[in-house]
Amino acid sequence: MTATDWLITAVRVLAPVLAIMLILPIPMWLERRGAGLIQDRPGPNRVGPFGLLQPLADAVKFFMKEDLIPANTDRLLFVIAPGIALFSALTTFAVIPYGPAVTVGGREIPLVGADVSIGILYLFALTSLSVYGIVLAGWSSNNKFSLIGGIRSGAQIISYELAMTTAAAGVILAAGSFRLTDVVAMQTGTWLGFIPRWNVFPQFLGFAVFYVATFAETNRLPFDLPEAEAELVGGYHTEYSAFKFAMFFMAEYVNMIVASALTVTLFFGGWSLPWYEPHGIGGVIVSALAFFAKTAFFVWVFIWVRWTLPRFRYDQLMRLGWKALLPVALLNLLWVAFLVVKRWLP
Amino acid sequence: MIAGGIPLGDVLLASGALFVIGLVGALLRRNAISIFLSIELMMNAANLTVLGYAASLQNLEGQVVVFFVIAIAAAEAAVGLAIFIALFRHTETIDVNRINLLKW
Amino acid sequence: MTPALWIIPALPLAGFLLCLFLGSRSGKSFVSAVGVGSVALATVAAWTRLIPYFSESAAPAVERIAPWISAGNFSVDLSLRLDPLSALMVSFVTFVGFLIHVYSIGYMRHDETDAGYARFFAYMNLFLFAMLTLVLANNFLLMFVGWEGVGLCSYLLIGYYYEKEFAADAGKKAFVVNRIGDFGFLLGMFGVFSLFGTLDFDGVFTRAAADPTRFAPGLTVVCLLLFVGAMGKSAQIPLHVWLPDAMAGPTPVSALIHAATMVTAGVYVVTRCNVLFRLAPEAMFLVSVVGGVTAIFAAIIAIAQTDIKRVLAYSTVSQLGYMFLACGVGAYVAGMFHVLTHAFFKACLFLGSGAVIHALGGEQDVRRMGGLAPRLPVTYRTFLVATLALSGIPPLAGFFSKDAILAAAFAAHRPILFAIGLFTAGLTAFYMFRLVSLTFYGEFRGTPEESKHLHEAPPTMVLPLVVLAFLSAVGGFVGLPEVFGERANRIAAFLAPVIPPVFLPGRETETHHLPVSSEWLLIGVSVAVALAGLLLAWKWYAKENGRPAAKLAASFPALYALVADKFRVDELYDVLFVRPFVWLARMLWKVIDVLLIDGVLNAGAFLVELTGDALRFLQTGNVRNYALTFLLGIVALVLIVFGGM
Amino acid sequence: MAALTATRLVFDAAATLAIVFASVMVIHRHPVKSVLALVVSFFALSIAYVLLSAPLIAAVQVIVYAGAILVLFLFVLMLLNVPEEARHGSGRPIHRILSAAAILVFAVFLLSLLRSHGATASPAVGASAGGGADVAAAARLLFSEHLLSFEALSVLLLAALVGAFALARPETQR
Repeated sequence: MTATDWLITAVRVLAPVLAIMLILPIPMWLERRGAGLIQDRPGPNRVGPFGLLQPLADAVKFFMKEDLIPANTDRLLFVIAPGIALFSALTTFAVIPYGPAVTVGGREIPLVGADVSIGILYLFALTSLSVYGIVLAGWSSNNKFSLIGGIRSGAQIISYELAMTTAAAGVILAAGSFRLTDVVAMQTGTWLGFIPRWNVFPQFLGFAVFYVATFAETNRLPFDLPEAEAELVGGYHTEYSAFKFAMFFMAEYVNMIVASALTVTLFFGGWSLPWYEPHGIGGVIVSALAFFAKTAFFVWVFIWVRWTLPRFRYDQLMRLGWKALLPVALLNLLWVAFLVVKRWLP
Repeated sequence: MIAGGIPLGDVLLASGALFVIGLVGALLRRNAISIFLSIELMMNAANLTVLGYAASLQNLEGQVVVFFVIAIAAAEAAVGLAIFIALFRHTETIDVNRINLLKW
Repeated sequence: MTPALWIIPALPLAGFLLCLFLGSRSGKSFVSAVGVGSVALATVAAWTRLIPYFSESAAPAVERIAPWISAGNFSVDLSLRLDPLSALMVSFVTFVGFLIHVYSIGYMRHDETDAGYARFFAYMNLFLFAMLTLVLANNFLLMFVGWEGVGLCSYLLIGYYYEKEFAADAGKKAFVVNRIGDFGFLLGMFGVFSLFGTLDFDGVFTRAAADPTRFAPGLTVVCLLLFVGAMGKSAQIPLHVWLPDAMAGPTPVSALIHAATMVTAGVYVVTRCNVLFRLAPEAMFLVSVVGGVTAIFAAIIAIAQTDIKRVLAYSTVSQLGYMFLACGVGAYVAGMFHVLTHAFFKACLFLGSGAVIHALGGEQDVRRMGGLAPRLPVTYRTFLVATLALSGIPPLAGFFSKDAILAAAFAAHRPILFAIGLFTAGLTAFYMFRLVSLTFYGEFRGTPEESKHLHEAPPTMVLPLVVLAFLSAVGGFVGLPEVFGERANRIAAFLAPVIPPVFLPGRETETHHLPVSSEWLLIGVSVAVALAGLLLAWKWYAKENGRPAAKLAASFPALYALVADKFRVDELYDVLFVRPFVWLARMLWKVIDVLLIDGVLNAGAFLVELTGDALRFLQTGNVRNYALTFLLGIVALVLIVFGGM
Repeated sequence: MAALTATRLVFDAAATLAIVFASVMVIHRHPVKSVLALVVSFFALSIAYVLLSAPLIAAVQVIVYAGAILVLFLFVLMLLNVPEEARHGSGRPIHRILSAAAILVFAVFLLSLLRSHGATASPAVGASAGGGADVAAAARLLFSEHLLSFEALSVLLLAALVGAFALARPETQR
């Protein structure tokens, strides 16, 4: 590998991460304005036009606050935990393709961080690691609310990971590959000339299960039991303040974006557009924008749901995961297997 | 010498070291869960050996075997931890030195 | 647009699943719609497929759904087969099944909970699924699946009123007796595979026909085993004991499973394997003898029964005997023809008896009926038509099929069988008209309250009766005897492709033809016998109120008791099989198990206990010590094995 | 001695990391810390697996071991609130001495054996196949030749599930 290759790889991997860090304030602002919209109140509107600079002000606040580590905590773990949460959230983006291959100076560069053969497995591996951030935060805080939040989160994430993985297995089965670029490739084009070949159509059940499960995986309402402020103060991040809290806060939004991007990639054709064949640099831009737009839509749904639905009770959450989502996901898997055996898919 | 220039000796040495470390833990720790962890470590050491040979001999069977070992470890962990929980409920401890009713 | 074959059984299966999982919560209307609707759709699907088939008599169609089992040189597909034989079966299974489903709405509606109603229709749909699988299967294994499926449904539906002990017992009895037959079928299937190396019908039959002598001795055994299976399912002597008891189930079940469809599966199997059977004349001979004996035996028992459904049950056994008789003398077409007509009139009779029982609020004893003709006019008329059809009165359906069988027996130079058949025909007419007389003529013998509640059945029950009665009347015209012209016997022409010519060296390959004159003569004789039986019954039971019969019974009390007790076959089996078996089991338990095995075991255990007492002080109870011992052992092993290196 | 390629360097680093954290796991007296050390060790091992051209196993290692089994351990520890191990317990001295001796003998034998075998092992033929092909090939092997074992394993897992449930259920509900 030449130095240029290294450089290109570095850019490919870092670009999406940086992009996410840069646009992170947008969903944060969107969340608060959206909450205002849904609850029929203005929302933040003092800092900048439409309160656009509010996230910036928040960031400044987080940096300026006192960084408190309570007594009798496990200091090492207490410090590491938010780092694990943010790190595992950010690195997941490395394997999600965000555009078609672009040819620059005779080199064909696929627009994906790392086009690894076990892309989806890599994603699930990192997702399963993200539970450590929260569980450790809960445990090291030496606080009963934090501990309950951490344990709840762990059980919830492991439970819903089953349903999520099984739902995604339908897509893997249809694509015949763990590679996310293959998953996107199989979803280009149309059926009968007008239905996009998106997985959501043959596998609607799989999509539904997957998307519901991502809500639980990201600890968002209606499944935000780990931090349920009405009963657990703040859940696993009760004891956190200042920058460490900001890392948890950011991790939540990154997770949301990643979950949306993954949903788009698996079920909505990723960067591809049904009637559009990307050519040249313009095509790349259009495709990347399409990916961005689709992802943004699902991020908005996350926000929309949060401010619309009430929180589940924990037993209801577990019942839904094990007794409803998992069987439905299995059903979906059977259905896809049937389609594949009948050669109606891909 | 196997893929990418990793000598098989390195792999075997690492796995041997891990196995011995696991052995030490399994024999000298008194906490049942730590003993359990050590046993998991020994299994992984064995896995490493198998994968080393699989890469060296260009044989995929090794991966299959490791896959099975991992799945069996999962089953073992589930049952083992359930036993510990049941045990803890009775004795309020998981120190194996104090769980010694099963004699004479 | 012709539907694929798998759709036909799949529809009742879907109905079954819907009824099973949603039925008990969704109420009776839903269950009726799903249960009957799925069968109606299956009927439509089947008939859109069959109508062109009947008119063109197309070639056999095999549709492969998926590979099923593939292991070594054994491979079986999930594949369905439509040829004239299965087409014939499917045609009436779906149609009669549909009518009986419709009837069930009226019959089951009032006296069942929602859950029970759903259960009933779920099982009925499952039964149709299994039955259609049985007849459409393209290999022995899939057929066996259907075979077991219908057996299961039969068991479930006989025991439908499982809270009543006799119903539960009857279900168990049916299951156990059927197991014997199923075992035979299974062994026969193994035999087929070991002889021919395949289970596909086409493969087996072409191989058998291509080289008849090669398989000869084994083939006879295989045929006998398959026939044991057929005997179990079709209630032939000595495995007939379950069918009369099966009447413990609801009447539509009796009509569908234990009269029209499932019990004819045995006949279907023998006809399906006609190539094999014709290569094994000894097996054929046994088939005809068992059929003949069953026919007359069951008919005699039927005379002395007083339960309306039991009479019909024994009549069914007797008619099944007829069908086997036909198969045994090589008249497979006549056998299948009788299967078809029997499905119509026997279903009609059972449904009619159901209407009677319904009107009387559950009373089944004919001695407490009588004089129902004016109160249940439609039921009476349809019942009468079906009775005449069963008795073999021209030009109703039963006449033609029964006549075909008798003519075949005669033509095959089997005078004894012919005589038995003829005599049974007379008996049939006698006991059937006895039943009609006791039920519908004379004075009502029930309580006044029952008399007040007498009512004609609801339209959902009456309609199937009328349709079935109509079919009983005209169904025979598909198979007119050859005296009416060369092409008159359309069913024979239609079924000809599935009964290919077979050449067995050393034997004439006889296709019997009777001269026209003797055929007319036969027709005359059989009609005369039937009429005689009919008139005698009418005279004894309708005109003279059963007095001559009672007198006759009184003069031979022992004989009458024997017949009324169904020749005490159940008691015989109890002595022959059940008690020795219980005794043997007790022996094994008390002597072999307790004394011998436990003794050895206890002695061993005592030794171990002694050793354990000595060694137990090595147990510290500390798991780490054990692990250490473990390791020490390994170190010792390593030192021994590698120490020399 | 083999040449020092970049891949070997990474492998050795990962292996060292695994060994170091395995040691931490054994030495640390707090069970929660032990589990976490083992997580790191297993993560390092999974990197080693990738380098041994077994990406599927590497992913499974992280998902199953780090993501499920060890989380379960952590859970149990948190639920039971297991304290730190006491410095000197009730173990008999003879156990310790015997253990140490046995381990020593075993370790010497094992390592020398592996070393000699590693040195004499026949060199590999050709480069390994691409990662993507490996996943599909391994899966094919798993679902054809080893299908029976695979299915048996699923039954085992089900049995373990039921067993764990039955064991861990509170007594009062029985």
